[in-house]
Amino acid sequence: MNWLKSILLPAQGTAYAAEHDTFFMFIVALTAFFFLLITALVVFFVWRYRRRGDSPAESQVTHNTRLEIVWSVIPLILVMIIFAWGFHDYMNAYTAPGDALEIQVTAKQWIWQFEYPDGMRTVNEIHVPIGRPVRLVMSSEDVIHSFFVPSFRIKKDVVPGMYTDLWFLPEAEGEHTLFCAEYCGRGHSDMLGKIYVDSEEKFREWQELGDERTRTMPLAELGALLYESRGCSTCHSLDGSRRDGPSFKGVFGHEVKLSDGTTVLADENYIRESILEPQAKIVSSFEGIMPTFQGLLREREVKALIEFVKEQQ
Amino acid sequence: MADVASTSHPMAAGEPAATNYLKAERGFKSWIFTLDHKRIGVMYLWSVLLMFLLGGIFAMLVRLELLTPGKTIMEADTYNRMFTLHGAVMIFLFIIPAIPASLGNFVLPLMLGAKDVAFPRLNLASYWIYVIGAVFGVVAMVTGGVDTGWTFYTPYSTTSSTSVTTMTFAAFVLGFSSIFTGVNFIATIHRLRAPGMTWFKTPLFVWGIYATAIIQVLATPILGITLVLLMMERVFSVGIFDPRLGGDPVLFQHFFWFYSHPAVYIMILPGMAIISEIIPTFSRKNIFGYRAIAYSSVAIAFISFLVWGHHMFVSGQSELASAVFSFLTFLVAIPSGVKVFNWLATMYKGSIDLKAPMLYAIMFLMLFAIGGLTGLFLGALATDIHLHDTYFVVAHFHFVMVGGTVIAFIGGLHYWWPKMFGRMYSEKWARIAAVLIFIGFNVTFLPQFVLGTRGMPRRYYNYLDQFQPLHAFSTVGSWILGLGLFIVLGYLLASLRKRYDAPPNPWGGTTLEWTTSSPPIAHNFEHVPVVTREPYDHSPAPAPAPAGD
Amino acid sequence: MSDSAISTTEHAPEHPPGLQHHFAEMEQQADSAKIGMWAFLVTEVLLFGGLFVGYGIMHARFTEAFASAHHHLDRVMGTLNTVILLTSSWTMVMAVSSARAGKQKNLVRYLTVTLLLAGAFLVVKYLEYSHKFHEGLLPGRFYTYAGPHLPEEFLFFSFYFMMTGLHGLHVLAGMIVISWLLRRAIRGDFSPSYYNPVDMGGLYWHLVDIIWIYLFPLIYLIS
Amino acid sequence: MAAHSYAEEKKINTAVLGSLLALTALTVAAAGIHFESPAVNTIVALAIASMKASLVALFFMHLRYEKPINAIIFLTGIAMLAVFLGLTLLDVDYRATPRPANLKPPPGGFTAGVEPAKPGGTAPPAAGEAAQPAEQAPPAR
Repeated sequence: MNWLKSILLPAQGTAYAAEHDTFFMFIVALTAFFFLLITALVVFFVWRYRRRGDSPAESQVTHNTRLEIVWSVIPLILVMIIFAWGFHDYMNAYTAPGDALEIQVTAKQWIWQFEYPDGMRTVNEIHVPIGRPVRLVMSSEDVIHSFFVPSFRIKKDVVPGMYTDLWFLPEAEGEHTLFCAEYCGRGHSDMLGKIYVDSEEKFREWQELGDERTRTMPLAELGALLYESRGCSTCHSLDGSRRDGPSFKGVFGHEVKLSDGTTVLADENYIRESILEPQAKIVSSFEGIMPTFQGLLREREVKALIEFVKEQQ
Repeated sequence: MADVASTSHPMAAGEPAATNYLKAERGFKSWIFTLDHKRIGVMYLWSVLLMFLLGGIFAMLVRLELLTPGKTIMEADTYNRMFTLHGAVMIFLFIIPAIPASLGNFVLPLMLGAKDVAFPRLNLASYWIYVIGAVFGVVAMVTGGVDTGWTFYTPYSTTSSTSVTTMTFAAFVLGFSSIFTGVNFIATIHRLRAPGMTWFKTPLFVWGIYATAIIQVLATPILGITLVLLMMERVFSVGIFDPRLGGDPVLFQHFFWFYSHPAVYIMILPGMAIISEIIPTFSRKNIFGYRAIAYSSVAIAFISFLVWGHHMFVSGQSELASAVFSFLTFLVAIPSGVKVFNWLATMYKGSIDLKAPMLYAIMFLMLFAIGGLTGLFLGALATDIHLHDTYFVVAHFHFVMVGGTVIAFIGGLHYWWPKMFGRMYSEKWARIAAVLIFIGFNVTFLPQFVLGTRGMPRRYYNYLDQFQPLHAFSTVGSWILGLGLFIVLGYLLASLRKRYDAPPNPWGGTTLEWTTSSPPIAHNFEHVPVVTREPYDHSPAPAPAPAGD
Repeated sequence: MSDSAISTTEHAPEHPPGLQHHFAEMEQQADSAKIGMWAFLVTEVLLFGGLFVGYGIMHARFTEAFASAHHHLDRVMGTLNTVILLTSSWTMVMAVSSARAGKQKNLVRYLTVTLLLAGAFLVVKYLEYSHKFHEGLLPGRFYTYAGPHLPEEFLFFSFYFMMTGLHGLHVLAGMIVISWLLRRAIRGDFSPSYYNPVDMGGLYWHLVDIIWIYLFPLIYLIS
Repeated sequence: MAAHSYAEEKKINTAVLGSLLALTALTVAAAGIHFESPAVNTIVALAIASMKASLVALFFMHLRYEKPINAIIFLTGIAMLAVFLGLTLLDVDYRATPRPANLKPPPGGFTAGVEPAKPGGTAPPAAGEAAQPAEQAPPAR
């Protein structure tokens, strides 16, 4: 059965995922049995009782109470088993333990923003220590999104105006993909995130210095990575085409007309200010909907983004 | 053979004595102002098939776009409009009116031995309101389309700048068309049965349509008020669904699914009703467990109102409500299972003739079995957490709606085609098309189960590369399915060019509609039939009862 | 379903007026009309029911805002309207009884009084609405009331206008139906053997009254 | 109704109208009394309204004298409404009520004075406790 489980289901990231998969395979077995039973009966009857010439039916029996009771009661018992088992696992999935690492999740049109208890913020990615339960307290700022991590088998809608919570106990180190599962507009399919499960020391190291992969990376390359992972790509294009925000193409070093009519030279300070206080200077014919990245980006990451924008000629 | 007290004088095949309903009146006005349930059924049929074509085009475009991750032929905004319009057109304009309004309108009075439905004018009003709703739908499509998904979830639907209000109004208008059909059929079945036809002597198609009419009458008004509230929210910001104003988006989901889950039973019950007609006729055997199937239909109709919360297990709904809804959802699975087993038992020891309608009935049994059984995954709380809003759900409801209702609709169309248009279709082409449809359907939707379990969310314009092979497989399947459906349309239309060559009873059916000519005369029966036997009594007919008892 | 032997000849001896071709006899037509009407009335009950459920939930959520908002409503006008509708229900059922008893003059008189009462109801409604428009107590984004108010009071007026507005539309539709009945009654279409339309009009009107019976306490009288 | 003559019908209908008006007076009076919780007021009002509605349905709409199918249809409609309200409350009463705690105002939208960041908005259900959420201040943004 494991080969079928590996085909049907993604890798298991948590103990709950294993529990869920056992339940899942139980229903697969049940479904396969009943489907094969029905198909076998249909094929056999069609072949065995095919009409030869103008032959009448062999019997006109119209009901058999015992048989009808059997094929009502047995399915009822089976579905009640499925209900009870499903309810038991559901309570495990949705009742968080007390001592969990609590992370605030805010979903907004097309990016995930996370905030750790110590105030550190990240966008579209989180690092969690292995073996310690994590509890996500989620809310949305605009429409309904849904926090879905297939390898943890967990999903819950992120509803505006309301807090919903979700928890998981990571047990497999590595990278797990986060999807948005509730349709939320143009960027619904781009609203992906990453959950990195690290060992205890790697997690502490990450908390101080940030991702070691990015520390050694040249600034412009890191900027390109951040352009994607921090969600800049959903509003700023690189090819000059207009989206919610102005395109980066050919911006650096040129005059920019602002909404209040004045024009300003797009130098490093302007780019930095636009990242950290976007409402200060808004390009004309655009709305001031860009969120501030103050506290969301380390100093090195801001420099990297500036270098990246500089390269977009 | 229903024992018709005074047998109408024998008619030579193909030469109906009195003029049939198609030739009774001529000209365009005789169609658009007709009160004849048969003509209204035919008008509904062509309109519904046109909408099926339109919805199918949207489906093919969606599948074409998903051939490769990222942009294949359209942008994200266009894709969002395509899958929304595919959903809205297929559900509101095709599958809800399809069987009850076209085949149901045509066949129900014939089966009951009545001259017409209870309220012919209301029947015509229902058709024209459907057309008005369809026009508003097309207007919404042309003025920028809708990108909210056919479910119109707030707050996205209240803040989307696309023409959501027009499409909402179209669905609101279509609701009335559905209510009028439901009201009409309830009154017809209660009061217009032929003398001697007690409730348990009515064919099972009548029971299925009766259960559907109950749901149409009881559920559609809540859709009406939901759409009115949505329009009020968009235009006046009344604040019931908008969280910024104290409203509750999850409350909209309650309002919406209270209609939309019973609506899926409006779709499947007529499909089951047709299968309950086809299998006894082509097994030349009395139906097994008539009362079980009749009671199941009505039981499904009422339990279907208790289960809507299984669409909202992960929506932030309270755990208590989710548990109660999950329990009730499993209760509604039992009557469907009972029906499938009863159909199988009907085929046991029958004399099965694999004509086209029976082919589609067999396909229905297998595909609906998969559709129903995969519902177990989505009804159970724990597995629904993983599978909700993934392609598993897409595959599940396409197996039930296309594999179930559409296949049954095509089967019913073949079964009553000779009765409706007086011509036989080409059996050879019907078999080819059936095989193509079966292969195409499975190739399209079986991979989507695996896509779903592996975690591919639905309504995704751009997806990860690991899902690409299965999507490509599914897209190719959609081409085969499309081809099969076009072939069906082809040979059915071709059959209309032939002269009347269908005998009154081409399949040896035992229900009343086979006792009148094909196509039937304007007021259905020469003499009011008096029913004395069971609806599916295939036992050799006893000596004819003395005339005029 | 009457099992009386149905003469199979096409032309029944005397063909009562108003009997449609596809019915065997008047009782069958009246019965199916009644079933159809009651099915339609159920859809009206559920249409308003949806609004009542929405109102109930929002009321439970913002009890104090709804309580303070409803003081702007005039209980006297509400009670007056209730009395008007109940009386119009009475005149309507008397009209149906008159039609059944063949009392042509009474039928016309009762229908006229029902029509006038319905008009009176709408006039009272108009007065209430103009008072609200004047003070800016309007639904949703049009709520511009200057006086002291809790932030969520506009929700109450959203529901007030939706529920009483939809009910008002139904009263208007009722007036159209009754005036159509009045015209046919004056023309003498109805007789003890054929008074179906009056019966159906009566059922519809009574339902409009039942909806107001629930609407009045829930909106005007909450404490 | 054929059993009753016109005069009898008039007597019955007038009696029904009288009791309807009396019940109206009763419900207006009942609204004046302040029971211990507003819920009781609503229940009393609904009970009186239901009495009036059933009077109208039974006598004015002839449900009492006609074939039971009509009454069955009417009661089924009311039953479905009760199911809709009942199961929806099963969710709404056992879940945190949405508060616009951290919502940015709609673009150029109308907020009706409902300030977005209202302190004391209901916080998430505390860990392990499924039912009524504790009233904690939302975490500092």
